[in-house]
Parts: sequence; C-alpha cells; structure tokens
Amino acid sequence: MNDLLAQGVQLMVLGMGVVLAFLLILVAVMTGLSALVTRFAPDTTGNEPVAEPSPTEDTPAPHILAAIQDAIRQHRAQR
Amino acid sequence: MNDLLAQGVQLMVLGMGVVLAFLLILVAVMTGLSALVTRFAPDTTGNEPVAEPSPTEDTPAPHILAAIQDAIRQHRAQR
Amino acid sequence: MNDLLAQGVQLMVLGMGVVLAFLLILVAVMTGLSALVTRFAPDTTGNEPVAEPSPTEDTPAPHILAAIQDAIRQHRAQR
Amino acid sequence: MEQLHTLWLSTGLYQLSVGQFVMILVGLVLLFLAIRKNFEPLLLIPIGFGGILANIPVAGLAEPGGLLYLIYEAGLTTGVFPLLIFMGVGAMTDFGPLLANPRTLLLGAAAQFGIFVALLGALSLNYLGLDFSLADAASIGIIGGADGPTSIYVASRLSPELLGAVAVAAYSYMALVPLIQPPVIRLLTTEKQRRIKMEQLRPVGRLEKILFPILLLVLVALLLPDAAPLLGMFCFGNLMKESGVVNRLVDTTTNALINTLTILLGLAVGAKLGAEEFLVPETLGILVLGLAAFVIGTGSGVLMAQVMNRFSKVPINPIIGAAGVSAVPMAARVANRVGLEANPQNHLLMHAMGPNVAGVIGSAVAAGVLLNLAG
Amino acid sequence: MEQLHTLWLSTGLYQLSVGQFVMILVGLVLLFLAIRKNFEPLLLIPIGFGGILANIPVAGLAEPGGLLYLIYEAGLTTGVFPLLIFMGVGAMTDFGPLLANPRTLLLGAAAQFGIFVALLGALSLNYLGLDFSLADAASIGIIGGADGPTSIYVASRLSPELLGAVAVAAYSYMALVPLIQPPVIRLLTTEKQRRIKMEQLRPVGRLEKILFPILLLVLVALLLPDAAPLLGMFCFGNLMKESGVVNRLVDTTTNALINTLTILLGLAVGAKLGAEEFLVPETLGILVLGLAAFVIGTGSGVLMAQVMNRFSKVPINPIIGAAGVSAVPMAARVANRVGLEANPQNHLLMHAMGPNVAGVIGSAVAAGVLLNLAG
Amino acid sequence: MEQLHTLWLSTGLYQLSVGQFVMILVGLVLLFLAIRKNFEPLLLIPIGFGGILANIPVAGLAEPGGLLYLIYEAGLTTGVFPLLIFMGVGAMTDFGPLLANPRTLLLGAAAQFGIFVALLGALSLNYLGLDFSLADAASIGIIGGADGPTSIYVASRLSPELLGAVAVAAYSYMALVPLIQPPVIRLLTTEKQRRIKMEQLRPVGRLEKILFPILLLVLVALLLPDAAPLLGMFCFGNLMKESGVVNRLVDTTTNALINTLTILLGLAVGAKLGAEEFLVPETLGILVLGLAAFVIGTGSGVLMAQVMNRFSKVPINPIIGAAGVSAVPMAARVANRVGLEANPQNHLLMHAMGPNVAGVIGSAVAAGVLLNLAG
Ligand code: NA
Ligand code: NA
Ligand code: NA
Repeated sequence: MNDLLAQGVQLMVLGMGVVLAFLLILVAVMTGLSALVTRFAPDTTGNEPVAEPSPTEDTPAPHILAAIQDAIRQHRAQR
Repeated sequence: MNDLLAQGVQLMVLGMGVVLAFLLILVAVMTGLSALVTRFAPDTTGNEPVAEPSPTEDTPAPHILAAIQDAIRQHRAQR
Repeated sequence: MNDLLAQGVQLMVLGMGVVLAFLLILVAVMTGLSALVTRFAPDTTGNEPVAEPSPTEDTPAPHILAAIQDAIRQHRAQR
Repeated sequence: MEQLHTLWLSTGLYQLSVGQFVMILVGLVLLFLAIRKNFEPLLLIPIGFGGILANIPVAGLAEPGGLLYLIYEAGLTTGVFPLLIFMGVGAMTDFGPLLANPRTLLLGAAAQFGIFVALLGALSLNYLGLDFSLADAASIGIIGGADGPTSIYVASRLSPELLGAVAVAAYSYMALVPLIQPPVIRLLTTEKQRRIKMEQLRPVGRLEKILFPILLLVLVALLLPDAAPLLGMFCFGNLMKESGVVNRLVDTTTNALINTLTILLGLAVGAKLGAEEFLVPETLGILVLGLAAFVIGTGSGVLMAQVMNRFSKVPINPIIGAAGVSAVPMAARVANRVGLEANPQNHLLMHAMGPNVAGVIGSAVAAGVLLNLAG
Repeated sequence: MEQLHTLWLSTGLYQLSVGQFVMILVGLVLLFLAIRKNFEPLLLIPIGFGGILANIPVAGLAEPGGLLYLIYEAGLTTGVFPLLIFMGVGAMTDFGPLLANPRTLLLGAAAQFGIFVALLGALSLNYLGLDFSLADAASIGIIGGADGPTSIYVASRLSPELLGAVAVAAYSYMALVPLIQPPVIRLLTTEKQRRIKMEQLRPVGRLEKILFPILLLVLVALLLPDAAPLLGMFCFGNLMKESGVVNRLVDTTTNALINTLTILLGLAVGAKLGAEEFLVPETLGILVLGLAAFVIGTGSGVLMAQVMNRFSKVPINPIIGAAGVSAVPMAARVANRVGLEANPQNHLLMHAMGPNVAGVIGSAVAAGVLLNLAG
Repeated sequence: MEQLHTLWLSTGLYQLSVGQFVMILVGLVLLFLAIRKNFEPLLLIPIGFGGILANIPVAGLAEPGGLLYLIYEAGLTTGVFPLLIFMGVGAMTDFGPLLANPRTLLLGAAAQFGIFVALLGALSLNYLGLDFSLADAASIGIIGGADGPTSIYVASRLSPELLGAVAVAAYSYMALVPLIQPPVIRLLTTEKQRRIKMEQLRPVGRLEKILFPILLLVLVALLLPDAAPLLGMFCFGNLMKESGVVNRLVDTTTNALINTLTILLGLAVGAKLGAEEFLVPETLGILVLGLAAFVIGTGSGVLMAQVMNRFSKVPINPIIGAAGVSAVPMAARVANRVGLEANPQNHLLMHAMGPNVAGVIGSAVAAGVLLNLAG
C-alpha cells in the first residue's frame, strides 16, 4: 500500500513535469512559429487566405454540370 | 402437429391478453399523469416551454466565439 | 519469369477485349433503349417527370401533422 | 484461350440458375413498384436492388465475405439496425394525439389481433404440407404489426431464413394500405357511423410529452422486459425529441443516421432474397398470411371502436380504429380519406394519429411476447 | 397457464433487484438534471437513458449480445468512439486565442494538477478500505482533465469497470462548473486582481493556424507518442478545419458524425452503469475525488496566473487561469462572467479561450503519461 | 527515476527509425500538396495525416489494436468502404451526356489501355530486380483507371501491401491531370482537329436515366459478375438518384455518408504508409508506372476518337477522348480547357462528360477482369 502511494507520488511528479515541460516546449515552438510567419509570410497574418479559395474544392458534381448545360440549351433556344 | 396448434392458440390468448393488459395499464397511467400534470404543473399544458429555452444548449463552438471577437475588433477599428 | 510476362500479355489481350466487348454491347443496349423509349414513351424524353412527383414521398412525420393541427386549432380559436 | 474459358465459366450467362433469374425478376418488380407505384420506395428500392445483387451468380455478394453478407451480419444478426432505426422513428413520433385521448390506445391494442390470427394461420398451413415452426409462425404473424423495424427485428431473431419474405410482405402491404383498408372499414361500419364527428383534441403540454416516454419505459422495465430493446430505443428517440435540449442529436438521428441505416437495412434484407430461400412454397403462404393479418388487424381495430362506443358517451368514429394497425402515417391518412368521403367536413387525421402510434406500441409489446414465448 | 407463469417469471416486477431499482432511479435523476437543469444534456441524456436500459432485468441489454453491450464493444473496448469524437472536437476548436497569447498554455498545464492530486487521493482512500489500483487511480484522476472524451478514453483503457462512474462524474462536474469555479476563483484572487484588463489579442493568420496542429502533431510524435491517438486525432480534425479546403468533410465531422458518435458513446457509457459495478463504495470515492480534482485544477490555474504575473510585465487576469481545466467552453464563460462582476467593461471571454483549449492539450498530455506509466 | 527512464525509452526521439522519419516527411509533403497545391485534398489530407500517424513510433496506431488498424480492418480488408463510396459516386453521377451520345463509351473503353500497359510494365520491372506478382501488377495497372475507389478496392483485394503506394499514386496523378494530359493531347491531335465543333447533345428523359443503371446492372449480372460489387453499388447509387423518389437517402448518401467514409478511407490508406512497406524500390516503380498508365490511357482515348472519326460522319473532337480515363470531373474540365484554347467558342465540357463517366464503367469492368484472372 505504502508502495502504491509512493508510485502515485512519483507519477504525480513525473506527470506534472511532463505536462509542464511539453507545454513549455510548445510555447517556445509557437513563439518561434509566430516569429517565422511574421517574418517570412507577413501578408498571411491579415485576413486574406493563404491560397485563393480554390475553385476546384468540392467540385460540382456532374449532374450540376448537366443542369448548367440545360440552362445553356434553353438560353440558346430562346434566342 | 396438433400440439403446435394448441401452443399457437395459447400464444394467441396470452399475447392478446398481454397486449390489452399492458395498454390498459398505460391508459390508466396516462390518465393519471395527465391529471397530475394538470393539477401540479398546469402552466405547462399551454404552449410555454417547461424551462426557458436554455442559452447553453448546443453551445456555440469556440470558432464562433472567435468570429464574434473578429467582428468586435473590426467594429472597434472602424470607430 | 517469361511465363509471368506471357500471362501478362494474355491478361492484356483478354482484359482489353472484355472491356471493349462489354462497352460495345452497352452501346448497343443504350441505343436500343433510347429507340424504345422514344417510340413507346416519347413524352418522357422532355422535361416532364415520368410520374407526377408523388405526394407520399418522404411522408411528413407525425410531428408535422401535429403542427398542422395546432395551426388549425389556433385558426378556429381566432374565429 | 484457357483464360477465356475461365472467364466464360464465370459469366452469369453460364452460371445463372433459373431460381436466380426469377429472383432478379422479382427484384425488378419491386423496383418497378417502388419507383413507378411509389410502394414504400425508401425501403423497397434498397430491398429490391439488394435482392438482385444477392442473386448475381459467382459474385457471391450475399455469401460469406460478400458486401451484403457483411452488412447483414453487422446489422441484422446483431439486431442493431432495426433498433437504431426504431430510435429514429421514436424521434419522429408525436404522442400528443394519443396523450390527448388515451383510450385510443385500446384501438392500437385490438388491431394486433391480426398478428395472432396470422400466427395460427401459419401453423394451420402445416396441414397443407408447409413446414412452419412456432418461431416461424411468430415471424409471419408480426407482419400484421404493420411496422417495418419491428417485423424485421422479430424475424431476424426468430427465423432469419424467412426474413426476406417477411420484410417484403410487410413493406408491400404497408404500401397497399390505401387499397386494403377502405373495403374492410366500409364492411364493418355504417355510413352513419362513418360520419361521427369527434371532439377537438385538447392541447398537450411539453411536460406530459417528456414524461410519457419515461413512464412507458418504466412500465416496460417492470412488466415486459422482453419488449425493452424495441420500446426502449423508441422511447429514447422520443425523449430526445421532446426534451428539446438535444436538437442537434435529434436532427442527426432523424436524417443522416436513419437514412444511412435505412439503406443498409434494405440491402441486408435483400441479402435474404436468395433464390433457394425465397422461391419455396412457404413464401406464398407468408404473402397470403401477411395480407390476412392486415385485413384482420384493420377489422379488429374498427370493431374495438364499435365496442367502445357501446360503453362510452363520448363517441369514437370507428374508422380511426383501422389506424390501430400502425403503418404510420399511411393508415391515419387512409382513415382521414375514408372519413372525408362520408362527411367532407370531418377531418379525422389527428384523431387517427392516436391509434396509429398506439399500434406501434401495441406491436412492439406483441413482439416482446413472441420473442419470449416463441423464441 | 404454464406459459403465463413463464411470462410472470420474466417480468421486471418479479426479477428486479434492489440494485437495479436504485440504478433506474439514478438514471432518472440524470435525465432530470439533463433536461430540467441543463446538465450537459448532449451526453447525460444518452448516458442516463442507457443506464436505465442497462438495469432492466431479463432484457440483458448490457450483457453479451445486447445492444448496449455491442455498442460498448464496438466503440469503447476498441477506443474508436472517443478518438473520433476528439477528431470532431478538434474540428470545432479555434486555436487563434492561444496562438495570439502562447504563454496561456502554462495555465492549461497548471490546471492539470487536479488530475494528479485526485490520483493520490484515490490511492489514499485505500487506507479507508476502498480498493483502487494505480490504473484505477489514474482513471479517477483524469476526471480532473474536465474533458469528456479524454476521460472516457483513459478509463476505458485502464479501468473499464469504473467507466460508468468516471464518465458520470466528469460530465456532471463539467455541467457544475458555473457553481464550482466562482468561489474558488474568488478565494484565490483579490477584487483588484479580478479587475485587471488584458491587452487586445492580435489577429492570427491562416498560415499559423494551419501550421499549429501539424507542429503539435510532430512534437507529440517526437516526445510523447503515448498521447498520439488522442492528440493525433484532435490535430487531424483541427487541420481539416483550418486547411479550408475540405469544408464538406469538416461539416460532416462536426455534425452528423459527432452527433451519431455522441449518442452511441452515451449509450455505451450507460452500459457500464450496471448496479453491481456502480453501487459500490468506490463510486462515492470517485464522485468526491472528481469534485476535488475540479476544485484543485481550478485553483492551480488561478495560482499559476498569479505566479506568472510576478515574472511578467504584461499582466494576466488570474480569473482566466480557471479556464485552464478545459470544460470547453463552459469554463471560459464562467471566467467571463466572474470578470464582468468585478468590472462590467471587462470581457475576458476570448482571453479565457486560450487557457481553455490549452487545458484540452494539457489533459491529453497527462492522459498519455498515465496510459504509459499506470497502464 | 526509473519511470523517467521508462518514459524516455518510449519517446519518439529515442524510438524513431530513419524510415519512420522519412515517412513522416512524406506525409507532410502530401499535406502540403493537398492544402497548398489543392491536390485532391478530400483524400490526400486524410491519407497524408494517416501516414504520419501510422509512423509515430511506440503509439502503434497502425498495428493490431490501433485506431488506423481497426479502421483498415473494418473497411478495407472487408472492402466495405470503397464499395459504399462507389455507391455515393453513383448517386452523384449523371449519365445524361453518355446516354445522349452512347458511342463515347468506346472512348472510355479505349482509355483503359493504360491499365494493361502498366500491368505489363510492372511484370517487366521484375527483370530489373523488383518483385511483382501478377496480382501486384494488376494492382499497379489499375492506377491507370484514374478512379480512386476502384483502385483502392482492387489493391486491397489483390495486394494489400502495395495499397499505400497505389492510392497515393492514383490520387496524386488524378490531381496532376491538368499537367499530364494537355501535352499528350496536343501531341496526338492537330490544331484543326482540336477545333472540331460537336453537335449539341439531345436532352435525355427521366425514364432513360432510370432504366440505364438497371440495364447496366443486368448486363453485369449476365456477363461479368466479377464486376458486380463495384458496378452494382455504383448502379444502386445512380438508380436512387434518378428514381427521384428517395431524395432523402440520396442526400445522406452524397453528404454525410460519403464524407464520413472518405475520412475513414483516407486514414485506413494511411495505415498502409508504414515505412517498411512504403520505402522499398517497388514504390518508385509504382509511381513511374502509374504516371505511364495515365499518359497511355490519355493517348489511347484520343487515338480511339481519331479512329472513330475515320468511320463516322458525325465528327468527334479527339480532345474528349482524353476524358475517357475518368478522373471525374477533372479530365472533362481539362478537355474543355484545351478545347477553348483551340477555339474560344468551343465548349466541350458536356461532350467530355460522356467519355468521362464511361471511363468509370470501363475501369470497373477492367477491375472485374483483373480480380477474376489475377486474383
Ligand atoms: Na402495429
Ligand atoms: Na483539461
Ligand atoms: Na477509368
């Protein structure tokens, strides 16, 4: 039992140590990241997206294309 | 075979008995429920909700909060 | 090894053969289908749906019916 | 050349059995009924298509390792699909009309009589040379419950080999309710009875609606635990809906989740439309008995309403007794239509919704009894 | 007659044990708290209902072959449900406030102290006659992480038999954060400290937000692989969101997928609310220790903020340290409210979101350590 | 102290192998291509991220019991994921342009030539010291089908250990279609040919669109049952869409369901990006052969169009032959763009959609042959 408590204390020390250490490293990394981004890609810290919203994302399914063609056909028919 | 039919008849009697008994009990319970609710919580039989629609239901995700802050920041910037 | 290559060549011949044969049959079937449809169900080649959009598709759930009755009740109450 | 021969040996033309050919035609008929005649298309398109897939020779889609087999094992052998679908049904059900008029529960009870008559009928058919066990008879009887997930759940537990026929019969007759019920109703009622106007239903508050699924669950727990899987999930869905505090869960339950499960359930049922299981004389018996169950259930509901009118001053239009079979919401609509024919001012729809949802409870209770005693 | 007896023997009234009766009451209380008091209803309705279902006698829903058992085995024994839910949480998380003020990560680290104190507390309770292994103590401690999926993941790995109590405690105390935290915050801060105004957060660009989950993943891979399942899926969800090129996947992840999994997770947790597992003295210990973990975590976060103010010129309002426990986003809102009480002009919400999401990372890291060393 | 050592021994820094490090870099490159270059992000983000997760040491996410392993076993070992995704693809496909001009099916047939050339190429590489079985060669060839679910389905059946490389090659080259195809098209056509105007497509009625998937299914059942799982599910999805009576199922299929499965499929493919499986000379061969398959498929489609123009009075713009590889809808768009360069009035998009969807059928047929004869 005593032994279990000792293990528990060890786990607490180690656990809090790892949590603090890991998040401290993360603070350092984030600060570095922020500095790098601000230096080398400053434009992107504004509100503009990094890449133009790509027109090919979520590509319209073929049946939408079909609908477009329908519209074109009707348009031509009306002329 | 005859035996099977006998089992079937027994099952029919028992089955319909249980269905009727269960739903009769349910009628009684529902009538009681209705009486209790009408006596002790009469307001709620109207159209008002029992509890005010809670603002914490479906809590806005953090990114919505971020959007709100963006809006606030822009608002301040415009002043 | 040589044997494997021979198998590969055989697979190529057979595979392309099957693909071409299957799609040729499909061309024939589609052409036939189109002819049949144009002859026996010509109206449906327009834009009208084959069957009237059925009112029972995606049947309104009971709670919608309840909402309707609520509306009716309020309407009557107002008169 | 040898490979060409291998290929030919594995074509459908070479391997197709007569039974498979017939079953593919059956599948096509189901698709036709679903698409052209609007027979419960949400279920019969997946079932019909699954039936065709299951009968493609060589492909083995319904054999161990095949897609339909895997879906069947994952969802029907375990019972997970019908139970989760029943949760979704619960989340779409409004008990308001039933709470406003609790005695219509009895109509939903009476209409289950068709289940047990069909059960006896199945056992009687053994004298004509068919071979139905008590479990089989129960699976056939439950068609009369007029409730898809309940029928599929019971049949998958008691008689998996009959599941295909049972499910096809259940959904087909549900689609045929507008043809099956009106003559039965007219036979058992007078024109004057069909004109009976019913009292406006009282509004039902939120608290009552929240407490109802909980009370029902407690009753099930105390009295009929065998019905707990079905009614428990049903009450769970209904409580989520009525609680009003988990709308996002209800939204998913009644859309993405139930739709996905409906597709998978249909395909899994199709896996049981294999020729050797479906093309047997028993299937004909099942189809006949299923129809009988619907007719008798409809009749029992109507007659129960007549009996209740003897004992009660507040009259019930006996038409709504027919809605007690469930077949939600089709049977309630049929009752409404028949009522309007007798009296164009008489809208019975909401009155019929009470026995309609009562019928769901009634057949789930009957399912519990059957699973306990015929299993 | 014999069958009637069979039926009576299988009713709940005959079979219900006292323990099951009590657990059904516990389930009803959870439903009441969820619906009426709005205690985390998204989880506590499924958990409470699942708990009732699990305690229905005869039905065996939580026993091998039963629905809840199957869901439990599929989703919790494998760990799949909490991990996929964590992906969804990642897809709903905005690291902007944290990136704008990285040092608030330390608040999220400090607040994990409650986890380890509760762990020690659990081991101490062994002197009072309870019986907690190191793994059990870790499962109890993780309640202090104030993060549902993390707690459930750890408990399902280390001590499945405690899962019910751990999950109930975790979600209940998350719901009680508005009651638990304010007194602790007030005890450890002066009115003047609570009035501290914080600098406007800088805007954070898209590139930083995209790179953050990737960097976090790489750090986890290099330093703490044991936290990789949890943090990996979390980063995956977040990267999908921030990438901006797979919006349709993000939409499904944060709606249909997470909602479905939430229902199933809740039911699966309910399966662990069986009387014989839950109605033991250990459960009382778990509830007490869970509360202690929340209190101590809150206090540690606040004190860490005080310490940081000693060493930094840019002041931190110590209230936001309390948000480091996570309990997203409730704890951040509580911080905001306590701040407004001290100074009605002082909106701390966004400042508190930094430590709030830091707490999620912190407890996932702690979970990694616990899984590695206490497993 | 001892525990600290235990912890250190389990860090990634201590355990990371060179291969794992390289594969994490490969995963990062895939993420970069997906997010920054918009390379099929819907698939390459999950695949890339899954690849990183699979190579985190100690965590064992892709080893028995790990999350990616479980997803792989549930969805790819069984074949369920690609088949259900193919159902979703079917539900998003419009066969109108193909029905309006059936002979473009031949373009979709011809473009499958790349599959078989790559297959032969793979076998030839055995002379250079690589080690590809006939099944392996088939898995590599199918990259030329330019259809993700088909490639993954075939590779998961025939050569699971090549699945990672095959899927990465397939999706990468699909994303690169705008770079790969134009030079091939220009090489094999004259400016004048590229200016050919095509006749306006006739409108196609609903009945034809409903009958097409049914007829295709029947043909598959009769002639090529080995293609039944893939084409069966494809036709099922398409029939649901065209029937117009199960819109709620189609909505879920094309959104929540396909999105969920896409995420899981990507992660499962990532599980096959383990260093020991991916970092082998064979992978280089696969990448080279995949590219060759795309180039040759594109060329075959264009040449087939040239041949057809010899025999037909109604001219086909040979550019649209390139769309026969499938890579829906990217290849059709590329054809449109190349056509506009030659003649700014010449919109080939709809004309290219015919061979484009024909290519999906063509490669599924080829997959059936390969599964039958190389399995
Ligand atoms: Na019923
Ligand atoms: Na936390
Ligand atoms: Na293709």
